[in-house]
Amino acid sequence: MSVRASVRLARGAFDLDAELAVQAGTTVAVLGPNGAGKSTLLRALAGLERIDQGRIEIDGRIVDDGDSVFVQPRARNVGLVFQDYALFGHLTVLENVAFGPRARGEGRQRSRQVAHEVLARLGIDHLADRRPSQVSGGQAQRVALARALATGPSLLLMDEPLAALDAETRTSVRIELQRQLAEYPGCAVLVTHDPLDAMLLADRIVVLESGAIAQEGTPGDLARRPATPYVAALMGVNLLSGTAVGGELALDGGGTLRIADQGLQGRALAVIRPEAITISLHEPQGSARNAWQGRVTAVELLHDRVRVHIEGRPGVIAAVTPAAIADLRIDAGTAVWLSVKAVEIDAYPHPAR
Amino acid sequence: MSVRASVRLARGAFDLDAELAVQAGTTVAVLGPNGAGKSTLLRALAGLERIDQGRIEIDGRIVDDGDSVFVQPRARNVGLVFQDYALFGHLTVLENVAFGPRARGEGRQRSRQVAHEVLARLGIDHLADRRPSQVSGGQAQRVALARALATGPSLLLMDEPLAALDAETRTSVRIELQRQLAEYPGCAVLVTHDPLDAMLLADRIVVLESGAIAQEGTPGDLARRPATPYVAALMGVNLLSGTAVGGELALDGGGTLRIADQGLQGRALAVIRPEAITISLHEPQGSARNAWQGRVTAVELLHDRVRVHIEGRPGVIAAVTPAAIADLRIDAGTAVWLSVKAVEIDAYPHPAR
Amino acid sequence: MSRPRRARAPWFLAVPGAVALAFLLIPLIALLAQAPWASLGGIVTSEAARSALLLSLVTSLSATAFAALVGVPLAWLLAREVLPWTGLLRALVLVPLLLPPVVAGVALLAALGRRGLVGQVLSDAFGIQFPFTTAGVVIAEAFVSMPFLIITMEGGFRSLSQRYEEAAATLGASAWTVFRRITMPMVGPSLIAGLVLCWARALGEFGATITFAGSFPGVTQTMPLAVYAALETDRSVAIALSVVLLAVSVSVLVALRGRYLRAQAS
Amino acid sequence: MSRPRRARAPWFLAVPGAVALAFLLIPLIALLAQAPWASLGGIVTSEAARSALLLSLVTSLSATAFAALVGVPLAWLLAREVLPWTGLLRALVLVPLLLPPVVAGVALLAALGRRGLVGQVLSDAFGIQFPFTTAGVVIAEAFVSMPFLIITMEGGFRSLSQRYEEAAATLGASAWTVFRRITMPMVGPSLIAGLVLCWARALGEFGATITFAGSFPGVTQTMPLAVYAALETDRSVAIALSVVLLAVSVSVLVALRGRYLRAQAS
Amino acid sequence: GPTSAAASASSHLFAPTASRPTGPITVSAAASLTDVFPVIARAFEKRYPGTAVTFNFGGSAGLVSQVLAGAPVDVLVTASEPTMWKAVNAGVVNRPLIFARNTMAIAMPAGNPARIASLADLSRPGLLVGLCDAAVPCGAAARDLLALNKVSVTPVTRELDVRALLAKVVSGDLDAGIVYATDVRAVGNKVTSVPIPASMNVTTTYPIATVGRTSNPQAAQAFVNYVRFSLSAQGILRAYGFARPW
Ligand SMILES: Nc1ncnc2c1ncn2[C@@H]1O[C@H](COP(=O)(O)OP(=O)(O)OP(=O)(O)O)[C@@H](O)[C@H]1O
Ligand SMILES: Nc1ncnc2c1ncn2[C@@H]1O[C@H](COP(=O)(O)OP(=O)(O)OP(=O)(O)O)[C@@H](O)[C@H]1O
Ligand SMILES: [Mg+2]
Ligand SMILES: [Mg+2]
Repeated sequence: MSVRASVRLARGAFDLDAELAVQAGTTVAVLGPNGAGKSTLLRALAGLERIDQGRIEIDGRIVDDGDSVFVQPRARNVGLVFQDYALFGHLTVLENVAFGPRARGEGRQRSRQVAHEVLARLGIDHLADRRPSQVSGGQAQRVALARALATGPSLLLMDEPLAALDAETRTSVRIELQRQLAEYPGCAVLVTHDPLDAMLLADRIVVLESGAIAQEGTPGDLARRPATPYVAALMGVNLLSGTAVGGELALDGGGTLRIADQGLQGRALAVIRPEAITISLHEPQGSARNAWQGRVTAVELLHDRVRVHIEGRPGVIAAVTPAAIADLRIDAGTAVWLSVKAVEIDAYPHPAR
Repeated sequence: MSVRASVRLARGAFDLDAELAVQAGTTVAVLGPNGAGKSTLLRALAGLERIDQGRIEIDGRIVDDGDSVFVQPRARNVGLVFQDYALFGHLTVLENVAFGPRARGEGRQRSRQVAHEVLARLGIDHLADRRPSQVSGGQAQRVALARALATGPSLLLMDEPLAALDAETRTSVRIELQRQLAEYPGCAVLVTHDPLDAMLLADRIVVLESGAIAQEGTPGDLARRPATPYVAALMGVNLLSGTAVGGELALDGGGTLRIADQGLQGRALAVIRPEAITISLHEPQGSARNAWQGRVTAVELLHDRVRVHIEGRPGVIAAVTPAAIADLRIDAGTAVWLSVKAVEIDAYPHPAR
Repeated sequence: MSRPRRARAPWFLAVPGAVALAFLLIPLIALLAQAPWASLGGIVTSEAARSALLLSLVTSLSATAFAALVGVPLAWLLAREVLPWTGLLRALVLVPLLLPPVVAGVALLAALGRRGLVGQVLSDAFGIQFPFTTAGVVIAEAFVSMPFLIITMEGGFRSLSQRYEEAAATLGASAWTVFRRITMPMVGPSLIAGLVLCWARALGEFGATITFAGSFPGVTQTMPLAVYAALETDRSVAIALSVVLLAVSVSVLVALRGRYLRAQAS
Repeated sequence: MSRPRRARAPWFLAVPGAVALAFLLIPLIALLAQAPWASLGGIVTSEAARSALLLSLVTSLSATAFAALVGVPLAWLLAREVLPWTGLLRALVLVPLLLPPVVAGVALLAALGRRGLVGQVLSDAFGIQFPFTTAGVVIAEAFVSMPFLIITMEGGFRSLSQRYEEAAATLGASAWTVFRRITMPMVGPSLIAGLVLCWARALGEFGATITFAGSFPGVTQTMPLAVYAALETDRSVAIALSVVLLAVSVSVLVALRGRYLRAQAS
Repeated sequence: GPTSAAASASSHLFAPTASRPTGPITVSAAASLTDVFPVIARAFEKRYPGTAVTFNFGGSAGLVSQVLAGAPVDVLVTASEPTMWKAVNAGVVNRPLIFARNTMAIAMPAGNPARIASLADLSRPGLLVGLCDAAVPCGAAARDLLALNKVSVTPVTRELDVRALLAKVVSGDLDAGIVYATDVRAVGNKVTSVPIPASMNVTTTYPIATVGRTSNPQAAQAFVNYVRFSLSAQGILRAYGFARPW
């Protein structure tokens, strides 16, 4: 069981051109901003959109080649979970889940039995006789998942399965989904806006920006070497671009950084973790090779650390402890000095895409 | 400028009974699970629901006393931001924002001028001529805020103003909102599901559960001494209840903890930070006074730490470094030993509510 | 302490609303005032009235059923813009709504009469004739009332999100299963609204019926035709029959409790 | 490489849909086939035809305007359930839809005739008379067509989320401002749909008009009445007039490009 | 009876007239007069310059209801005496005059495919014959006609409107229908007809009367007199197939 897709299709001015491969038992997360084409890609895999060029292969069978071959959604053996679930409001939870087996030719009794099994596995068998309108958001999400899993699909597609949930429900449903995906033997593709979902649920992340793949890899890959500002923002790190020459990086937005790698030449990117940036009120006297001035634009408290947004050359986000904030009396508008050790700056050649 | 409300109203089986006071220039966040009555409380303040008993006072004027006094919403001088913004789709952004001043009797020119000023303050004056359908989610949120601010309300009410935004937009809009609230001289009440929003945007948090106030205080108060499991879950800490006697806490769910406070007697709660729990594969030999066995049910990666969900007596969530996970090879199903120092357990008398 | 929760209407709505209510209800009251209440029992239980009422119910329900059977699919085709020239077709499909009913009858004769465009073929080849038959009444009623069903159902299909049908398709359902088990149940409110409008129009149909199907007691003389005949001779009988017709239809509407207001799908 | 994006219809919809289309269009074609195309120009430009068409347009538009003025507020009252007995009232308000139009005319005479329930007062006290006047035509048309507007608008008001009105109220708008600047613009699609249905019904109105207002050329003889009169003498003239009526209304419908299908609010 | 009506009308005719009739009048007339009355009106207007006649055509029963309800008409013309009597008895019209009669005819689709030659042929089994309902004047006349000729017919329909009956004859859906002789003439060659000998025919009468509340009694009376007594009006009526009033 595996899925390989190379998809090219146009919708008005929008052009989607992406490749995707998913191994059996693994989950790929497709991450991207609004309108990047995530849903379109998923719909092409499900057979709800036809591709213009390329080929989609599920379990070794070509289901769309952009030309003569096109397998209808009902014959593709995929399961699809919509963002707002699209549960059938006129059927009970059990009937929703039994719909797939029934539609695929199982008997009424057998279908209901399968549905009960899947519901039990997801711990919501007690909801079997309710209507979708009578279950909570988190329960509805599980019902949608149960409905998609009940037909035993080779490919499970999820379009923002957690987006409609509130913060607490989200955590518990995410854990449930994590467990289900771990047990699930087929391929799974998960579309999401939320990097946390992607990191917790997926083995690999594909970042889609305006219809094209911007980066792809494990969460660690993305955090260490983000290829675009979007990816860097998602991963919570500072990404700076510039031109490297002789251990110095002349930044595109102004300013210069000393970097450890003396050999780096030409267009380059540099990543600085917010924790690696030190904030002080006066010019720092320490060994840090880089120091510059800036002004705080916003202060964000995040459980046990504070993210400080600073404009300057370069503008960055620094993370400090709440105690530091209290000591320094930093607030929006405060003029500060920033310093970073050269070894904390990970500079690498600009990926030529 | 201040707001004092004591609200009691029934809607079918649901009963809301809560008090709220907001000082000028401060923001109170109302946090609570679905159906807790957050929106109902906000609607009562706005005058969209009448209260059955109690009294609502805005700027020293009684606007609803549950009896003869009831000031219409239009005469209350409140601004309301809905979760899905409820922007008027047939008006431009400018007309949306100018609607309030115009409705309050300003001239057409003056209203448009005010609207332009507010839009400029929020940095979205360039959107003035667009329709709401032509702006992004984050921009729509700012338009809704601008519309509510344009009439210079004494009381700003926001019902989940960030809930409809995706993760990245949310961060930037939150920062913007933080800035606006800091400048805003009136009282603000913010309803949210998200503890992060509450902590970043509000001076004080009121937790509402099934129509009643469960706890109220600063974010620190709530994190240190959560009164209910819901609050503890929100704050990401473990909350255990039991009966204390002579330095031991007999837990309601089974198991016993040694605590530092020898004098604590009777019904009590105990908070344990996830970071304070040590996980090991074998019985720990250290100085920790508490040690018990459990089984991992789920593992959650959170940027640079891992939250491990463990069932046992008691069941807890522990936070460890990713490195620890790799060393111990912990995964769902692993049997583990847990240990906590007595001094890390903050036990206190059960708040009698 | 329980204040009324009912919204209050501002005067600029209450006043014209009351005018509209009076405008619509006063003629009804005036009509009822003229009804021969003393002899009402005798009139409505007369053989003629009973057979006309029965015929009206049978034909209007048959016309509604026929309209549902073919009109609902047409509404779907229009909603999904499957046909070319959908804009024009949609307007043409409403023509029976705009046509004076007598002209609709003439058009039906021209099409389905014994020497009509299609009627000739049906008559010569199969000996099928519609005028003067109860089937003809059903056709006349269906012709004038089907547009109501179509216009309502097209709106219903349009406002149904296609995601439900897509979800069903990915679950392995055939097009027929999707339509039967998902689409139709989900546009239920629109279907009820359309059926009620369609049935109401069929029940009151007069001009097209008399022109196309004729008037023969027990075969083609429906209630409105009986009312018309009675108007020529005895107004009070006509009014009594109208009151019966109204009582039947109003009770159906009340029993439906507003479900004929097309609610939004889902 | 560009394949057609148009959806394909499964046979179980395409076949009955085609039947419905044929059923509705063939009579129309048969009618057009009988139209006297050669003399059409002369007929439609005749003084009589022009005055009937003008009268039809004036009265149907006036009736629609009146229906909008008072029917829209009534629809609001029904949608917000402000009135007691909303369920019964809503059914009663639809009665003119169910009444055979001739009976509707009788009811109007009973109410507004010179000796009618209200008409007597109007006539004696103010000298106002409606029957047999152009105003009477407007009343007859409004009476039978207003229910279409009401039923459509009630649905529109119901599906409009009240949050928009609440938002406007908190911004300081009076009830009137909210209604005028927020509510009405937002139910625009329903309003258009209701107005079109209402206008279409008023344009084709015959039975109530002839009974209540008579058929006075230039005063109360609208197009359908002229068509009916022409049927007595020269069928082909009647058909020619019907074709004109249809051409006008179909072009209006086509020009509206389906906006009369009630879209969902917002 | 017709004689007394004529006599009383004569007294009007020779009454001294104060001045010439002038101004507009409205005439409510039976639908079967839709063709002929406008022609008579034009002649009347030419004869009395300054007058203007407008019409309100409709079913006789409906016209009477309208007059009873106060319709602003000056002259009422119906297609049967019983309907006119309703108005007379209610005191809303003056004494009526019979100005024309109509006879019955058998109408067949053009070409007479069923080969009907006489009234007796209508009883042939399998024939699709339509009649008007006895509730409307043409149905009452047809009933009398069949009784007079002792022919028994089983119609497939009893139409409420002579137009609807004629439409089905024209379209060929009926093999025959009994209608007014004037109807046959109006639709021209779209139908074939078999005349019924006068001795075996029944006639319906057309009464005309001025409305009591008329605002222009002089012109209304002049119109009534013109229709009943002028040679030109009577000539026009003959041309359209109406029989003499006596
Ligand atoms: N039928 C269509 N015609 C024209 N453009 C379309 C059509 N469908 C989608 N698009 C465009 O395709 C692009 C991708 O849409 P898609 O829904 O796949 O994005 P997405 O990544 O899922 O966004 P979101 O996060 O908002 O769900 C968008 O720019 C959208 O405007
Ligand atoms: N008109 C009503 N009739 C009966 N119950 C109602 C009515 N309106 C609200 N409720 C009930 O009141 C309770 C509180 O609703 P409310 O919308 O205030 O909750 P909330 O805290 O805002 O929830 P959420 O987070 O889902 O927005 C719910 O249990 C709801 O079912
Ligand atoms: Mg999407
Ligand atoms: Mg809420």
